[in-house]
Amino acid sequence: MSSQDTPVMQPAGGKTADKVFKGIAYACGILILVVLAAVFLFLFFRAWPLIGGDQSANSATISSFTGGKTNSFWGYVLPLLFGTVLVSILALLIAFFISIGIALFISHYAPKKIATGLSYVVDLLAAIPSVIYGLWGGLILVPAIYPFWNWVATYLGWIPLFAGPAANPQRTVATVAVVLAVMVLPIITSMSRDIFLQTPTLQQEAAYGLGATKWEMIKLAVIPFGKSGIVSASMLALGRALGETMAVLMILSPGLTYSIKLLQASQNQTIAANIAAQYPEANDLGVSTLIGTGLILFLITFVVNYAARKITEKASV
Amino acid sequence: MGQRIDVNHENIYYGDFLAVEDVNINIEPNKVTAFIGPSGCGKSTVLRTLDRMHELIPGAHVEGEVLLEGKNLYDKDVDPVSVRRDVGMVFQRPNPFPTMSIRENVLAGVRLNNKHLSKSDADDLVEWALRGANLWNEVKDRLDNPGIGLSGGQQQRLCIARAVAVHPQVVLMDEPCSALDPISTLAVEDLINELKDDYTIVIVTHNMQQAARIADFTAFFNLKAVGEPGHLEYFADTTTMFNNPQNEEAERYISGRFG
Amino acid sequence: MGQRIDVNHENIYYGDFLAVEDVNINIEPNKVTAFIGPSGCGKSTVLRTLDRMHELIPGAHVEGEVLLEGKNLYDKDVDPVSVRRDVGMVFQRPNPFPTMSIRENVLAGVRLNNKHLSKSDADDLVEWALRGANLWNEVKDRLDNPGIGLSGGQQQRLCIARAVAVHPQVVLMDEPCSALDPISTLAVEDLINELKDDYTIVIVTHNMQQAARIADFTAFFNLKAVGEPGHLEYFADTTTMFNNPQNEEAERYISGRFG
Amino acid sequence: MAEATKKKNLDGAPVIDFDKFRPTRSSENSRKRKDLFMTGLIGLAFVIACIPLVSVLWTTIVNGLKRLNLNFLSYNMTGVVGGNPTPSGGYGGVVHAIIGTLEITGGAMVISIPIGIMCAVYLVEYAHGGKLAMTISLLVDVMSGIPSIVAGLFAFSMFTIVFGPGTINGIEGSVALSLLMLPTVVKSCEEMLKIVPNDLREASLALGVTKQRTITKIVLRTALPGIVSGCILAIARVIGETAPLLMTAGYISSTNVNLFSGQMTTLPVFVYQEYSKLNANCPVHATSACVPTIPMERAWAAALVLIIIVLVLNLIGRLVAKVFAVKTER
Amino acid sequence: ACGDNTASTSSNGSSSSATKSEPVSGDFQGAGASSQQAAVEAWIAGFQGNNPDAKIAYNPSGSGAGVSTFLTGATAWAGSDKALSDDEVSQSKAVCASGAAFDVPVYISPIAVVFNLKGVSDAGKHINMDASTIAKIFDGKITTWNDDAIQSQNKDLKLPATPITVVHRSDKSGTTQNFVSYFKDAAPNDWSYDLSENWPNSVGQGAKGTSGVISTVQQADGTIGYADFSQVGKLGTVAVKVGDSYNEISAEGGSKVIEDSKLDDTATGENRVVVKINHETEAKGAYPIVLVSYMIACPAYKDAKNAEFAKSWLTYVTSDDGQKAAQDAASSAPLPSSLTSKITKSIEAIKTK
Ligand SMILES: Nc1ncnc2c1ncn2[C@@H]1O[C@H](COP(=O)(O)OP(=O)(O)OP(=O)(O)O)[C@@H](O)[C@H]1O
Ligand SMILES: Nc1ncnc2c1ncn2[C@@H]1O[C@H](COP(=O)(O)OP(=O)(O)OP(=O)(O)O)[C@@H](O)[C@H]1O
Ligand SMILES: [Mg+2]
Ligand SMILES: [Mg+2]
Ligand SMILES: O=P([O-])([O-])[O-]
Repeated sequence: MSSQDTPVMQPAGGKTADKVFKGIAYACGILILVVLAAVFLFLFFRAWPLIGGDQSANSATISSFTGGKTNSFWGYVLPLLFGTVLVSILALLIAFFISIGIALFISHYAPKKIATGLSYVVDLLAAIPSVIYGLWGGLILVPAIYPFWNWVATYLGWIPLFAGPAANPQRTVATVAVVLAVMVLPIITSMSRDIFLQTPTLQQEAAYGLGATKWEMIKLAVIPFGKSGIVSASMLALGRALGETMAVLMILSPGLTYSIKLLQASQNQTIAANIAAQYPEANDLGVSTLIGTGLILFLITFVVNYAARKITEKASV
Repeated sequence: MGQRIDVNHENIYYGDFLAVEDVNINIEPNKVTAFIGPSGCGKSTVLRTLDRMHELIPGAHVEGEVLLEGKNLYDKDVDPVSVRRDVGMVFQRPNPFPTMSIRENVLAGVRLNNKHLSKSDADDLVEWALRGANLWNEVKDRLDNPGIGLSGGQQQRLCIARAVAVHPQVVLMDEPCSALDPISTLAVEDLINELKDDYTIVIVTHNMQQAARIADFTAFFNLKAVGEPGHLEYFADTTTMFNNPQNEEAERYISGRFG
Repeated sequence: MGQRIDVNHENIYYGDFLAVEDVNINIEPNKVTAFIGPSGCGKSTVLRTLDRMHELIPGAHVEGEVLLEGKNLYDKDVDPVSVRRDVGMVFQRPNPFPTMSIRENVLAGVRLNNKHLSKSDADDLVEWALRGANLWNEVKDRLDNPGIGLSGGQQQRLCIARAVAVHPQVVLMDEPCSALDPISTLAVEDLINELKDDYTIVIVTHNMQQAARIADFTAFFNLKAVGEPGHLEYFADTTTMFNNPQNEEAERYISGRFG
Repeated sequence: MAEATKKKNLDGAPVIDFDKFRPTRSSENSRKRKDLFMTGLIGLAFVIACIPLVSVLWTTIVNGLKRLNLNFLSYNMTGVVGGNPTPSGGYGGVVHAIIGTLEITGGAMVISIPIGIMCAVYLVEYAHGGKLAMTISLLVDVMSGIPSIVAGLFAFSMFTIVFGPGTINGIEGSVALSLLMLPTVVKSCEEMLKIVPNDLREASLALGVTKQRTITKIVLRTALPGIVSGCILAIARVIGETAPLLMTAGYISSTNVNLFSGQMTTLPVFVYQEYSKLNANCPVHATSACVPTIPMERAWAAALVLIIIVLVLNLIGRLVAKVFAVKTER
Repeated sequence: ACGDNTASTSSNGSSSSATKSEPVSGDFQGAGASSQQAAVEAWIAGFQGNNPDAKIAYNPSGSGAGVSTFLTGATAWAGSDKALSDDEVSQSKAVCASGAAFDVPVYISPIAVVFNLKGVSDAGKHINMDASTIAKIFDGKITTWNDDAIQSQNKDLKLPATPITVVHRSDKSGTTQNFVSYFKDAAPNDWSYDLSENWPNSVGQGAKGTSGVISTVQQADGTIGYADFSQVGKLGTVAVKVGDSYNEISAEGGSKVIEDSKLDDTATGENRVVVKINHETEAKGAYPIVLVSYMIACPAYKDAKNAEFAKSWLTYVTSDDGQKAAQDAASSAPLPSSLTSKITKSIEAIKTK
């Protein structure tokens, strides 16, 4: 065919489109920064009366929130923070090993057909709304789990965490942690499953080729490969647990202490559930106070995620 | 028709790292020029500066001149996108677009540039390119099947067809056969031999027999030590290079040959 | 010392697909046996049945016998884990464990059985294996660097060191040099030559010159057509295979050689 | 064979007594036991997890099926008084909540998916790990941990500050949800773009195709199935949000199709409100058609509808992903 | 709109004597107390019977949120479990066309003290208690069911030694405030806490919303809590000591207390009808623990339509028809006749045109 003697390097079309597209991409990248700043600023703005407003009115508001137990903002928010972290960490602890187990089960143990089905179920479960977990936790799990926790309190009560007597009904931190664990389990499972499935066959065969058993292969090839993925999955899970509202609201009997008695009622409360519980009846200043606690929650999740991300970065280098 | 390339005093960097130093080479039109040399000496790097693919790597840049028919590719007013249209490239691993059929793969270069082709023009172009790539007979009945479904050798020829379909003047190939089995390799080598009537061809290869078989000129790159920049050690026509090299390093490298 | 392997009437399946049919072959101890043949004929597949790696692919299974010094690997009472310890394997692409240091890579296999290796035992073993793999001098000063930081050829030799460190009787290699440059290839070939004093070696290669250079026996696999099962077409000592093959297909394949 | 004489490799190598490393029976057994034990443990993890998961689904299905019928799906809650049946013979329904859910999540998608995809494009295709990009991708990670209630407070604060106090409408809910979706979309798109082999970009660029067209026609096209399923996961994450919508979108018993004005009910909010009602009153003179437990029954039925919507979305997503599945090598 | 259940005009249309005015039409919004929700639903249905073109939405977002929203002018009226504060009254001047907002009681509902005790509540029996006993229980001073203080008031019951689990609201709630205000008045010595919508101590367990309290009480033996009368279901209820007798919970009992109560003269502002519940009433058959919930409206609106609507709406709600509808839907107590004239006067004061 003819070689049409095109002039060398005539300018190509599409340069403007190229520039515009690049500009949009950049703008969207920057937008992330803007949005985060906006979240902070709007919350801060609404919470401003806490700092810049009439302090005696603030004290009165907080005192009305706590039934007079405290009238300082920190006295109010710190126990909430403690409760939030306590519940989330417990949930993560419960969910972590089970999730990794299921992920391995799906990726390396179950026959392919079953594994596909299981993955699908797990993905679906990740999407079950928290309000449904709240219903289920409050109405089904609470009465069902009492005998178990009662047993724990009876025989393991010497561990301060399990100090009895177990509250009946079990609207306690322990039960909430179980529900939250169920809620975050699909997150960790599906993310680590995806990572495990991506483990290079070459690595796995290298391990098998040395005479490793299946579990040894997993330790040699799969886990090291998936480590940073697992950390970031757990981080996401922790984030979700920290901010979970409805399930906690609908199950937990709250309290404002620094107690770690997991099996007793009215010990701790989480920030998110507290906001949801107080918001409907709050007046303007009350809303500011709650938004103030929300700002703290925001900063905390920010710090946790930031730290976790740094850990992941270090691990993956 | 192929065009000539002249490289003058070219230094190639990855960020601050000088990967290849002071390359001077004249690549003749409508000939096959092979680049050989030990691993890491910069063959691929030099090749990729010939169609400005090199600068796609963040931080990478080039000093010196690369003249395509006398016009410096690295002049300010030159659009790299159009350079790449004039200088096609085929890669080590066959890389047809997985979302596209065989036919669409061949047309990709034209279509993606938003050129509208009539159905009959497109059909003609597909047939012409696939015939040119020695693939027409094998695939003519399944042009609408995905390109990824072909065998490795067929995929590589499909990539060559895709490259020639945009009518380049020069075709660069970076170890096009290293992922192929011997039979497919033969097919691709035959094809290269035929292509040089229409194009200037530059090919990187690890396989000296391959260079000996298909190249008109051979450039031997070398590097003093790992971490040092690579350089063009010796450039000659292929017969001289393999039978009577006037360069000790080249001789040593070639006589250490095997395979 | 190496052990012999006898394969009798082996059929190999991927699910319902019969990939390789009726293989009978006797692999001599302390010799290098090369598998050659066109792509897809089942070389890798057969190789992987020799240490029961094949069955790791879901649905894959084997019929027939593979006798290691007379003992059928596929007997009910045989634990595939211990088979794989006695029969080591080296893969096409080097695959050191990315999170481990060079040292830990070498020890990975041994650690499985010896949780508490004394430091001196471990040091000795690492040195022995790395020397055996011709790598000691290059890496002895940086045993604690990650194995993944080595060059391709070094990585492949590291994998060989890792395989021999568990002291297998047989070492299987699936195109161990195909991802390597010529110089690294030479180093690995030298190494194979030395290893056969201690091990029985089976190697798959695309490169007939390589087979000719290093193998004592060569098995030529073939396949009638794509989709048909592959089979062992011809098995002979290497000299016969390359100089005077008594099999037409083998002759055609080998004389179509190049490279 | 006299080893040392022949092998140059092993000159100077320590002599190893390999018998020392031979596996002993006990070590073999303990390895086998450990393997078995771990297999058991992993299986057990699975069984343990199944109990609550099955229980949740089972409870919802059994309780939900009782009131899930066409009437429930085609009426809203206007004119529903106590436990009494409506003129149509039903006990109210969720059509308004389904519409609200679809519109509000739709709004969130429209906001966050284009931004998310373009942000991922920026991170993967343009930024090349520069400082700004590192910061952005870090902040995206951080953002994915924003609690939903904070997102609700944010949207509430923003709308009340910008559009005046008391503003409550569907789009406000969409904004809250899009804040939650955005990081998920960015992250999954980023992953998907990253696994598009660089070969393909180079192949396209080498054909003289501009970067923009390479990205839209090759990279995004190749990553499409992954992006679609990523976006579906993101939707699934937000479609069940309750708390932020209570603050931002409000609650109404009639159908509101205008996303930009007036309150909107979504399914999760509906579930929660019905749960809050718990029982309806049946006056002494009421007929047997009056059902005092109707609010809880509606709550479960709506929960089931919600789960079904999520399921169908998932199915659609998977189907799309399958139909357009792109096989890239290895 | 789409999916509406067409209101049944027949049920409430029979006696439309009270409202002869022109039917109102348009979209109207209200928000506030969740306690009123069931009643409001019934009122909306009834009101639409006479005003088929009026579209009314009520968001049970909570009293606080309802009042805040009302004070921004976004809603035509607010429902609230407590009367406006002075502050709120003055803020409302900015929203109302003239004058300040006022509140009228619309919904009176007895608060039940519910319990779950094997052998007692499941046998359908009541337990008698006086204010001080209830206060002590809810303050954690009495911890078992067979405590003398309880047993002595229930001679005919054999009470078990089951420990008492108190269940209270965990969210801010008007129910809580009304409940504890009963202690403050009737057993001041046994209840030292400030009046608040939040539960003041950490005795027992908290649960979200009335529904949470009820389901918690149902879940275990030995629980006791408080909840709106309409939600009692099969749980046992405490008969409260009034004068010398123990009165079971009933709607009429609730009305009687209000009848026997005075207006709160500390509530400043025109047209306001704020009840100061007389928890120490000795009226025969009275049940002293009640929640009084208000509707808040402006005397004059910037939007004439809203004014027309508010007047007509409040008139209907406080009419006999309206109160009857609420009784059916939420088993509330009817407004006592002692209040109706004041309420009517306040509503009449809304300026239309
Ligand atoms: N993306 C990159 N970033 C930084 N350095 C690079 C990059 N690619 C190549 N180099 C370096 O540039 C030098 C030349 O590499 P190049 O790939 O051109 O060698 P080559 O001759 O093609 O080798 P091979 O035969 O293995 O393909 C090497 O030192 C290499 O490490
Ligand atoms: N995992 C697998 N599942 C199904 N079929 C497979 C699988 N691996 C290989 N096959 C099929 O088995 C046959 C033999 O393949 P094998 O990889 O053993 O050939 P080979 O001779 O090693 O080829 P090559 O030289 O390309 O490595 C081929 O038809 C191949 O398609
Ligand atoms: Mg190269
Ligand atoms: Mg193979
Ligand atoms: O109506 P409540 O304030 O008790 O929720």
